[in-house]
Parts: sequence; structure tokens; C-alpha cells
Amino acid sequence: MSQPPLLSVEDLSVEFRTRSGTVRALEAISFAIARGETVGVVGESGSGKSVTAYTVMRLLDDAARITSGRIMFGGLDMLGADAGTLAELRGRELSMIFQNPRASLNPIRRVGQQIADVLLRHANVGAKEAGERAVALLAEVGIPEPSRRAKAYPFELSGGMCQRIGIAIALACRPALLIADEPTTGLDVTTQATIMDLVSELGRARGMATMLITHDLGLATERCDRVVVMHAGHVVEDAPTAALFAAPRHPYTARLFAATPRPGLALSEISTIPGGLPDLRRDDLPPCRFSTRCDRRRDACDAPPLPRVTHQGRLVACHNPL
Amino acid sequence: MFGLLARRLAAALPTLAGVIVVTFLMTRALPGDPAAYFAGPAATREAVEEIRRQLGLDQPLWVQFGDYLADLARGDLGLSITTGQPVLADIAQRLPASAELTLIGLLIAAGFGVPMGVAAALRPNSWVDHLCRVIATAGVSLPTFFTGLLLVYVFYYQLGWAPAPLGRLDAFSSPPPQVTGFYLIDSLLAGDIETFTGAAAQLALPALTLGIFALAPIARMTRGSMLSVLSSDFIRAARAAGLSGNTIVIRYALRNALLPVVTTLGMVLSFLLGANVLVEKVFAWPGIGSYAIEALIASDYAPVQGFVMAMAILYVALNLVIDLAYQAIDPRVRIEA
Amino acid sequence: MISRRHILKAGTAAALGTVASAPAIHGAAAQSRRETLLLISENPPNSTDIHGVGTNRPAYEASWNLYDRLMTFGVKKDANGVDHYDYTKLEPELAESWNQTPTSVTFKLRRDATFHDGSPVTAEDVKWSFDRALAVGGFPTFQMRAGSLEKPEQFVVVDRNTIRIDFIRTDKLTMPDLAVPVPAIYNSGLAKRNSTAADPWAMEWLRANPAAGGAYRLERWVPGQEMVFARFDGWRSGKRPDLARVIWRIVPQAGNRRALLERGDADISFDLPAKDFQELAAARRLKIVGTPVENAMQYIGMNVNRPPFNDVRVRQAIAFAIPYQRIMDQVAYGTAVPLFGGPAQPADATWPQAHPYVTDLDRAKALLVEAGYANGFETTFSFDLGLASMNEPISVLVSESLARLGIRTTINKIPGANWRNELLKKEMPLITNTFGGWLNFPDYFFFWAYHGQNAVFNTMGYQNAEMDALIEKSRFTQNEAEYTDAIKGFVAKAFTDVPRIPLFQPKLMVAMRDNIDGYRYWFHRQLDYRVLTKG
Amino acid sequence: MSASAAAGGTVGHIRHVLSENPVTGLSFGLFGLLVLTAILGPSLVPYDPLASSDAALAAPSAKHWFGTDNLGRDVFARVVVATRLDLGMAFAAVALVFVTGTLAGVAAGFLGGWTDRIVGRVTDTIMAFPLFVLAMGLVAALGNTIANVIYATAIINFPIYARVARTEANIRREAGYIEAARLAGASTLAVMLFEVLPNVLPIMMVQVSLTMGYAILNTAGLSFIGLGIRPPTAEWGIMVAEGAGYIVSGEWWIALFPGLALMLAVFTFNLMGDGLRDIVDPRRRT
Repeated sequence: MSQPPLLSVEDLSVEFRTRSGTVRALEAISFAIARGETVGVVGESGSGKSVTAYTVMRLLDDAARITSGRIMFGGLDMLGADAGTLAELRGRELSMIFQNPRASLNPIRRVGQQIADVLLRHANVGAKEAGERAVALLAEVGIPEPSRRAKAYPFELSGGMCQRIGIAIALACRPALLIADEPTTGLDVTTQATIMDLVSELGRARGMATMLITHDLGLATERCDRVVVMHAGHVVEDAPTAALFAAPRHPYTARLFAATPRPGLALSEISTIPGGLPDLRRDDLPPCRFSTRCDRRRDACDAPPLPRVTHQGRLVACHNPL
Repeated sequence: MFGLLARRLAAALPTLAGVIVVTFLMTRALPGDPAAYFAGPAATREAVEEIRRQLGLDQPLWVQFGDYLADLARGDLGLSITTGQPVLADIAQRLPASAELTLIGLLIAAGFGVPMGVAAALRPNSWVDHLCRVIATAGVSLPTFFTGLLLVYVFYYQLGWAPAPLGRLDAFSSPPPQVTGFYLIDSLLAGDIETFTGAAAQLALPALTLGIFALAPIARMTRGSMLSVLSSDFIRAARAAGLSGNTIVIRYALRNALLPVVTTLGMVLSFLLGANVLVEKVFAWPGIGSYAIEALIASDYAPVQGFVMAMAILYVALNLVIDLAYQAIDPRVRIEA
Repeated sequence: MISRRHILKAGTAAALGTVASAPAIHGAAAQSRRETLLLISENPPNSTDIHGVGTNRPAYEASWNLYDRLMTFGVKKDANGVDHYDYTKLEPELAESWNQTPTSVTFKLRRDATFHDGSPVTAEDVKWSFDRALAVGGFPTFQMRAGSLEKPEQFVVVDRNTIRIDFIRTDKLTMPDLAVPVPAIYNSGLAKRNSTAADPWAMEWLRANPAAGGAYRLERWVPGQEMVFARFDGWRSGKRPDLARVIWRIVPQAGNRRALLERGDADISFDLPAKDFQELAAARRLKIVGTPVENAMQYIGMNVNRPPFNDVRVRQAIAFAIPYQRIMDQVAYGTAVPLFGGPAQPADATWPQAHPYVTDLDRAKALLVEAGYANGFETTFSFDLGLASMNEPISVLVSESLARLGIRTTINKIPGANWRNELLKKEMPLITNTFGGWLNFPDYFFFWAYHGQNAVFNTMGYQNAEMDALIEKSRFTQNEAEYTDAIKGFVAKAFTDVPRIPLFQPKLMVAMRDNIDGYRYWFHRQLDYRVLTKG
Repeated sequence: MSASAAAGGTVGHIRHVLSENPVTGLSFGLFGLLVLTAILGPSLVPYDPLASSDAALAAPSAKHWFGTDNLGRDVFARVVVATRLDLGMAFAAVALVFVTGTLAGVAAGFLGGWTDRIVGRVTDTIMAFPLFVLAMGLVAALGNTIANVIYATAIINFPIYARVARTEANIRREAGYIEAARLAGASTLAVMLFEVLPNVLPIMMVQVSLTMGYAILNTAGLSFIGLGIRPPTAEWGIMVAEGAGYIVSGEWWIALFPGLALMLAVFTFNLMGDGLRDIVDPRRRT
């Protein structure tokens, strides 16, 4: 890779101050996304996937503190950028679609207007043109009768429709990177596939890089060029999809694979991952946060630091990889 | 629309019935004796008894209640001893004064309270937040009669900025031709700028007194509602779409945050209508609050009954208006209805 | 007969008429301030008709200025050079002359007098007005009877401009009683046109619609807020008034009334706290006039029919325990004449006069011990909340002083509306109250306040045969020396038995701006707009 | 989590709330001061609050910190001594409505049905009155005594308590531990009193602090118009009313100091209510 990546995240740590203590949500994570590349970020709920996305977007709330690291996006230091620059960037270069699509839309504003708001902000168009382009975008994301639907309120539309609107908003200004945070959660299975097709299709057509956040390893391997596996705020494995699929190296990845339903696998064969995520408020977290759940744990695992070994373009953070 | 109105009114009927019974019992228990009043200063005890018999006050309570209901059904609220006028006429004449004062007070409260709530919500737990909280709490902690007296002393007596606390207009102006009963509106309709400024000047201090008192509930509600809206998904989405700060705060967050505030406004308004009795007393404001206080102290019970009835009806009407306002703002309710 | 319906059910139309007429005078605001008097008071008038049922005191003022009477009283200067009505002189008002015989008086009406609507004033109007005062019952009838005016047959129309009043007995009060506010002359034609079968005397209509011919006509009335009077240029019963307009505004807060006067926004007011009058007088920024109210006093009353106040020694002990001077200093603020520390025996036949008691706690204690109350007792001290500004500090000071004798008092504030009722019951053990009579005779005061007929004003329930005999003698004797002796006798008796302890004689205080002249004190304690001038 | 850890958590939580919100800490301090004044006040003041003297209307000085009133009584002594009465009346009213309102609300929310409808009607009817005027009317009708001021204040606060308790009980109606208690055979009454009520109490305690301020204002407002307190008793509202007439003549201290004391007390309870709400129910902070 001679060209610098579109997005690079290096050694990023994030903490949350809460009433009950400090949560170490992300610890020294690194990964990169190249132009046009689709990268999946996979992990259980609470593993830090969404926090990662919000940190990249610089949308963390006030309780969060970035304690170390660097995020470069297209040559811009995202952590050093001022609020104005960030706001210019978001929606135009860098945009995001969310889980729970209906809640992500303003409930008392017509959807066409919401799309137009983004165009007015970034696309240097007048109100009338913004309206027209909003309708065009609705058509593009596959909404029938777009000019009528533009006047609808979110509560009048189905979840799938709402997510299409979310996509229309995110893609309105043809961003370089789209972050899709569990975009299909809460949608029915057929809609899920359509939405994912839409994202991949439109992304490919625009040459857009995509960061797909999901807990569904199957979905990630299906849609992505590369997969980053996260566990309890650590990146535990980062590998090209094919290589990962062929031979997961981190015990957690392997467990995830085992827990993922896929064709040809009987329900009884699906295993669960024992234990839960460790309490990230604890002061005495082990260097490897998976060690308490791991059947390959050795005494060395308790010795800091956590090794991060990169070999043949894939990273594994384990003392005793598979 | 009419269905909603009818449903609402039907739901309010038991409340109104309760109000009528409670008011009747309460006023009959007042210590004053209208018979002694009508009998005149030098009357003997026998003369008072005779007048009591003539007034029907010797009848059993339920007979008196029947008479009262019958009068009420005819829209007859009785006669005020203090003003010598029919209670209905008194209330009709004084209600606009109270309503104008209360609404302006509410406007002042909302004008300061909403921005304060927004400012506090944008930086929770910052000094701005604490300051807003202290100011709002201090406002609601001031007894209105005390605030009113202080304002009069400082702004009228000491500084001379405010006009004399002589009611709705200074003594040498005449009220504008009555259309709405709101002097501010009526004077504008009549194109009489002088009366308008006069009425506005008279309104300033009493409305400010009420406004200070109503600041807290509005600021608090706005802050809370704003905080919860600001942490909601669609605001995060709007930020992710790079919308400008103003668009997010005002067009996205505030408009949503105002929905629960509108509901609170109804409560605050009814609360203010109650609180302004003391303010009206301090400012010689010819509203229904001061009317009720005077009547109650004089044990003049027809006005007290009339006032409470008027307030109860107003309360029901107010809630209806709030519902309608809510519909105007929130498309979800509008379409379901 | 008064029916409840009748009283409580109002002529809605009449009242709305008043309100609706307001816009008609829109534009009159331009009238010059110099000719306009702005009067402020605490309580609003509730009628313009003094005969009305439940008419309050402020309404007397409205009636006095809107209506004329046959006669009025003359004027004299009091000790301070202030105009004071002269009880001894009767002067013409609507009547241009009269001829009195031992059995009747015949009045000749002014030929040029008209009512506000332009109709002439006739003897029929006078007859109708007096008949009405007798017919409506209550206060007006009572007041007419005080002057032995009891039957309609006494009022005889001789011709269009002549009316004769026949006496039913010789009563020194008959003539003066025709000059008090009650026998006002109504426009009977106008009133009759607005009467109904159920309401033949137009009680409802006249409340808000004066049928009058006095020096001022009613320009606007917003009940509870303001009453506006305009000079009636067709008035012939006296000198043309100086003030073209009088605006009477209601300002409930005393502090605001003072501020308005001091800042020059209002011209005149009676209703200020005593202390404000004292300070304003000292500051000399306003003209302050105080006139002792004739035949009136603030007093402490004790219920003589119940222990412990049935014992005269206890009553005397209380009289020695009152902190008189402190009350004068901290309550009355010089707006009253002290009524304590007088000579042992009445010096003259005047009333009110100072009683011999002074503050002397030792003597009070000795009397209590003698009466068997060495450890004191518990009692309730009541007053009218409507007059709290005087009554409350008095009650606080008195009960604090009584506490030193072991007498524990609970102070009971009674709302104004209930006060008269409580007085009628005569059950309150200890009260402070004020009482005054329009007619300035000691025997008049004693007849109401000390006589065994036990009228409502005899708040102590005091009944004593010797006292009654002296009062009766003074009322009917024609002999000057006998009259004087009787008065001295009952005054001495009142001070020995001391059912009530006079505290002070209040002054009627008025504050006005320096450019207001011509203020005149009237027994009815209301303002006479006709004589005021504004420089 | 062990018991000690839970306790430590609560303390830590309180510490966290206080550090995040210094104003709440201030309100706790003021509250302590008010309570101390109410308890010790009468024995601390330099003058008898009821004793008149010849030094009437004296301006604040080293001798009379807050000056003297029209009868020469020491305003400082009266303001301090009034603390007990004002807080006492408000406390009695709030205690009364806390018990009745909470029970009624919990019963309405938990039992539903006609209990709910009756409680709902009663609260609706009370709410339809202008509350201050209702309180005035009640005191005027029942008789002009301190006890009736307390009852009237309790009655006008009833809807707040009943409604909050109703909502909270209603939420918990379907909660797991309630189901468990029911399945274990506890009677409806027992479940309501021993399972639902204790869980509702913390939230109601917050209401106590919030309504204390309102109750103080209400009792003071009533005595401002001459209801409730008998002279010469020292009480803030009546002192402001008495002092009001003296403001224009320059004797501002008679009304100002009791007014400030009144404001300070209400202010303290309002701030403390906010703070308590943070501690008891962080989600609901508004």
C-alpha cells in the first residue's frame, strides 16, 4: 500500500467518566481503512464498536475523554480539528447511518426536509433545488412515490423506509467514508438484505469506503474486504476476510465463528461464548481482557503488555494464538 | 376536532361538578353573615333573623344548594356585596385584565426561561447551568407579594422609571374601545399608540413579578426536556450529517424539546392565575384575583363562587387549548386525532 | 320586603350598560389636569344610591356629591383654621327658603333647579325620595327615624315648588336630620320609568344609574376600580364648583397610596396609615389636615355579663394596665386626641373626654388580687380585621401589658364581614373597637353605647338602671343645667363602672397636595368635591 | 455486589453528585443552618421577640442587627424565632400530605379500578381550583387557626403526591419482585404496603423537599393576607405584610429581612429537592 489510508486510527484510548466510576471503553486500538475499502468491525454488544465509530466521527458526549491516540482522515488530524472544520466534514466527507433508523430521524420534521437540510448545509444549493434533489435521492434509495413520501413524517414510514432515508441523508453529498453502525438491527430479514445491498451498491458506485459495524460475523464476512474483531475495548484481530474466515487466530474470533449460525450448521452445533464482558470500570483489568473467558489462557497472559503481533497483513493480540 | 372537544368536555364534567359542590360548601362555611350585613349597622338580632328568613338562609343546606344550582343553570351567579354589581358582569369585566397580565407574565417567563433552559442544557453542570439553576430557583423562592413590593419601591418610588401602580392605565387615560378586553391589543386595533405604550408601561412591573415566579418551572422543564432530546439518536444523527449548531439546537432539538414544555405551560398558567391574586393586590390590578381576595375577606360569597367557577371553566378550556397547541406542533398527535 | 332573589340577582343589563358606555367618553382624557382631581382610596364604593341595601361607606361620598338635599350645614373655621361644617347653621341647598313652626316646616324649592337630565326638581320628587327612604328599610329608614321622620303622611306636597313636613313630636334632631346624606332628592320621574312591578323603588336601576341633580354627574363607573365625576353645569344649588372632573381610583396598598401622593400622581386621600400622616406632616411636602372626629372614640370593651369582667375591680384593673402613652406614640402617631389621665370627676358636659385612669400596673395588680385573680386568668382579645392597622398593634400592646398581670390573652382577628355578627352575639369577652355617631350629642352616643336597651353598639352588654335614668333625663329635658348635670353624671358613672375604656379620639386625617384648597370636614367623613379647589 | 460495596457505592454516588453540583452541597449546608436556627433560635436571640419597647422603627445597628419594628420589637429576634413556626407549619403540612397522598397514590396506582378513579377525581377537582385561592377559602371557612392553615396547605399539595405516587406504583405493578411476592402468596394489601410502598418512598422523599418550599410560601402568603397567624406571633409572611406599609416611608428593614429569610428557606428546600432528586433518581434530573 503506497497510498496513505483514507482513515487511520492509531493507539486510540477512550474513557467515560460516569457516576459509578471510570469506564475504560477503548484501549490502544489501531486500524486503518483504505479508499474504497469495506471494513467490518465486529464484536459483542459493549465491545466498543460504536464508541470507535463515534470517536472517529468526533460525536462522543461530554463524559468521554480521549486519553491517547491519533485519528487521521484524508490527511486531517481529526482529534486536533476544531468544531467548525468537523461540522463541515461530517455529512460531506464522512457520514454515518445508525441502528434504530426511526429514532435517528427528527420525529417532527418531514423526511424530505431533513434530507434537504443536509444538502442546504453542504451542497451549496438553494432551497428549491435542495428539495428537488432530496426527492431524487429518495428515488435513488428505492423509495416509491418519492415526491409524496418526501412530505411524510418518520412515524408514517416503516423501519426499512426510515433506514433508506437515513442512507439518503448519509449519501446525499457523496462522502468518502460511510460508517454504518448496525444498519440492519431491528429490521426484518428480507429488509436487512435489501438495505445491505443498497449500501454496498451505492458505496461501490460512488467509490466510497465503508466501515460496517456489526455483531454479526457472518454478515461481515459476506460484505467486507477486511474484518476488525473487537472485544472489551481491544482490537483482538484484524485480517482480510478470506484469511480470517479460513483460519481465525484469536480464540475470541474462533468463538465468534462458532457462535455464528450459518448454512449447514445445526442449531445444536452453535456454541455460546462463556462468561460476559469484564466490568470495564475495574482498576485491575488484566492486560488481556479476554483472559477470564479464555480456555487457552496461560500464566503469561497475565503479564503486561498485551502483544499486538502483525503478520502477513493480519494482526492478532494474543499470547497464545491459534 | 369536534369529537375531541366533546370528549374533553365530557371528561371535565365530573370535575366541574366536584368544584361546584366544594365551592358551595366552602362558601356556606365562611364566617360572614349576609343577613347581618343587609340588616344594616343598627339592626337588632330579631331584625337580622327576619332578613335571614327572607334571604332563605334559614332553609336546609340542600334547599339552598338547589336554589344555587337553579340560578347557576340560568347563568345567574348572584350579586357582589362589595362592588354592588352582578358577579357575572364583574367577572366578564375583570377577566381580561387578569388574562392579559398572566399571559404577558408567562411570555416574559418563557422569553427568559426557555433560553436559560437551553443554555443550561447545552452545558450541563457548567457554571452556566448552575447559574441558571440558582436564578430560576431564587425566582420561584421569592414570595410574589414581596417581589411586587420591592419592584414598586425601586422602580416607581425610588427611580421613577415605572408608572404609578394604579391598575391598567394611568388615571388620565381612557381605556381603548373594547374588542378583546386586552388593552394592548385593543389600543393597537384602535391605532392608539399612546394608550398602547401607557398600558404596556403599567403592565411591566406586575408582569415581571409574575414572570420571575414562573421562570423556574419553564427553565427547568426546558432544560430537562432539552437534555433528553440532545442525547437522543436523531440529534446525534443530525450532528453526524454535519448540520450547523444553530440548526441542530433550534430547528431539531428545541422544537422537539418544546413539546413537553407546552404541556407544562398549561400547568404554569393555571398556577400563575392562582399566584396572581397577591400580585393584583399589590399593583391595584383590577383582575379577578384581587376581586376574589377582597370578596373572601369580606365573606362576600357570590363572587367567590363565581370566581372559582370561572377558574374551573378556564382550567378546562386551558387544557383544551394546550391539547390543540400540542396538535399544531406535533404531527404525530395531529394525524392520530 | 327584600327577597334574596331580588338582592342577589342583579340587573345585569344595568351593569353592562355602565361598562359599555365607557368608550363613549373616550377622548375626554385630554381635559386639563388643573381642573381634574385625582382622589385615591382603599375601598371602592358599591353603589351610588345611599338608600340601597348594603350600601357601603364610600358610596355615601358618591351620593353626597351626585345628589342634592333640601338643606346643608353652614361652615366655620376650627381651631386650626380648617373649614368645618357648622352643626348650628342650616343653609339652603335645593330649598331656597323654609318656614318652621312648632308642628311643621315648609320648604320652598328653587325654581331654576333641574336634574342632570334637565327635568325640573319638584315637590313630588322630594316626597317620592323621602317616602323611598322610609320604605326601603335598613339604614336609611333607621336614619330617618333618628330625626322622628317615620311616616309618609308627614311629607305633604303643597304645590309644585312647596313641600311641608309635619312633625310627629318635638325633636331637636328633625331639622339637622334633613341635611344628612340620607334624605337626598331623587329624580322621581326618571326613577319610576326604570322601576318594575317587583322593584317599585327602582333599587336595582338606581344603584349604578344616579337619578340626581347634584353638583356632579356620574361620567363613568368601573365597579371596584374607579368612579369618574364631571361637573354638572346646570347646578344652581350653590356656588359653581372649581373642579371640572374628579377621578376616584381604588388603590388597595397603603404604601402605594403614599407613594402616589408623594410623587404628585394623586391629589388627595384619606386612607393612609397614621404614621404616614405624621411623617408627611413633618416633611411638609404635602398638606396634612387632621380633625378630631366628633363623638367618636377607639376603646377597649369588656363583656360585663361574664366572669371575670363582671367584676368591676377587674375592669378597673384592666383600665390601669393599658399602656396608653405607648399606644398614642406607636399606634396613633399623633393622629388622635388622648382620652386618659383626666380629672377624677368630669370637668364639663362634653363628650368624649378623658377618663381618670393612667398606666399603673401596681394598682392594677392590687385590684386583681382584691378581685381574687392574683394569678390572672385567660381570655380572648378580639378585633375587626378590616381595621387591623389600628386594632392589631393596640391588641398586641395591650395583651403584652396584661401578660405582666398574669392575664394571658389570645388575639382573635375577626374578618370584617363577621364582625357585626359577633358584636350582635355579645359573647366576646374583650375587644377593641371604634364607634362614632353622626349626630354630635353626648346623650346620642350614650343612648347607643351605654343604654340598657342594649343596642348593638353597647358591645359590653352593659345594663344599669341609674345610667339609663341619667341618659333618659338628658335626652328629654329642656333645662340646660339639668342637661349638664345628667351628662356629667353618666360620664362619671361610665368611668367608675368602666365597661369600656376609652383610648383616644381619632382624628379624620387627610393628605393632599399643596395646591388643593377648600377642604371641609364633614360629620359623614367623606370628601365634598364641590368646595375643593386646585391651584 | 456485597453490602459494604453497595453502601460504598451510595456514598461514592452522593460524593459524585455533590462534586458535580456544588450548589446542592450549599443547599445542604443552608438546610442544616435553618434546622439549627429552628431548634436553637429562641434560646440564642438577644431580645424577647414579643417585647415592645420605646425604640420603635430603629434602623439596623450593632444593637439591633435588623432594626426594630413599629412597636419597638427586635426584627432579628423575630426573624430568627419565626424560623421554627414557619418550618414547623410547612413540615407538618408536608408530613400530612406525604402520608395521605402517598398512600392514596400508591393504592390508586397499584389497585387501579375504582380506587384509581376516585383518587383521580379528587385530584382533578383540587387541581381545577386556583390552589392559593382554595387554601384561602378553606382557612376562611374552617376557621382562622394555624391548624387549618396546615390542613389547607396539605390539601392543595395532595394532587402532586397522589399523582407521583400513582405513577411510580403503576410502573412497579408489573415488576418481577411484585409478581414474586404475589406468587409467594402475599395478600394484595401486604404486597402494596411491604413491596410497592418501600420502593416508591425514595421518590416521594424528593417530593417532600420540593414541596416544602411551596408549603412555606403558601403559609406565608396566607398570613400575608391576614389568615392563620395571630399577632403578636412572629411569622415571616405576616412580618412582610406588616412591614410592607413601612417600605415607602423608608423603614425597609421591617419587610426586607423576614422577606429574605422566607426566600432563603424556600430557596434552600428547592435546591435541596433538586439535589436529592439527583441522588435518588439520576435519570430524572431536569
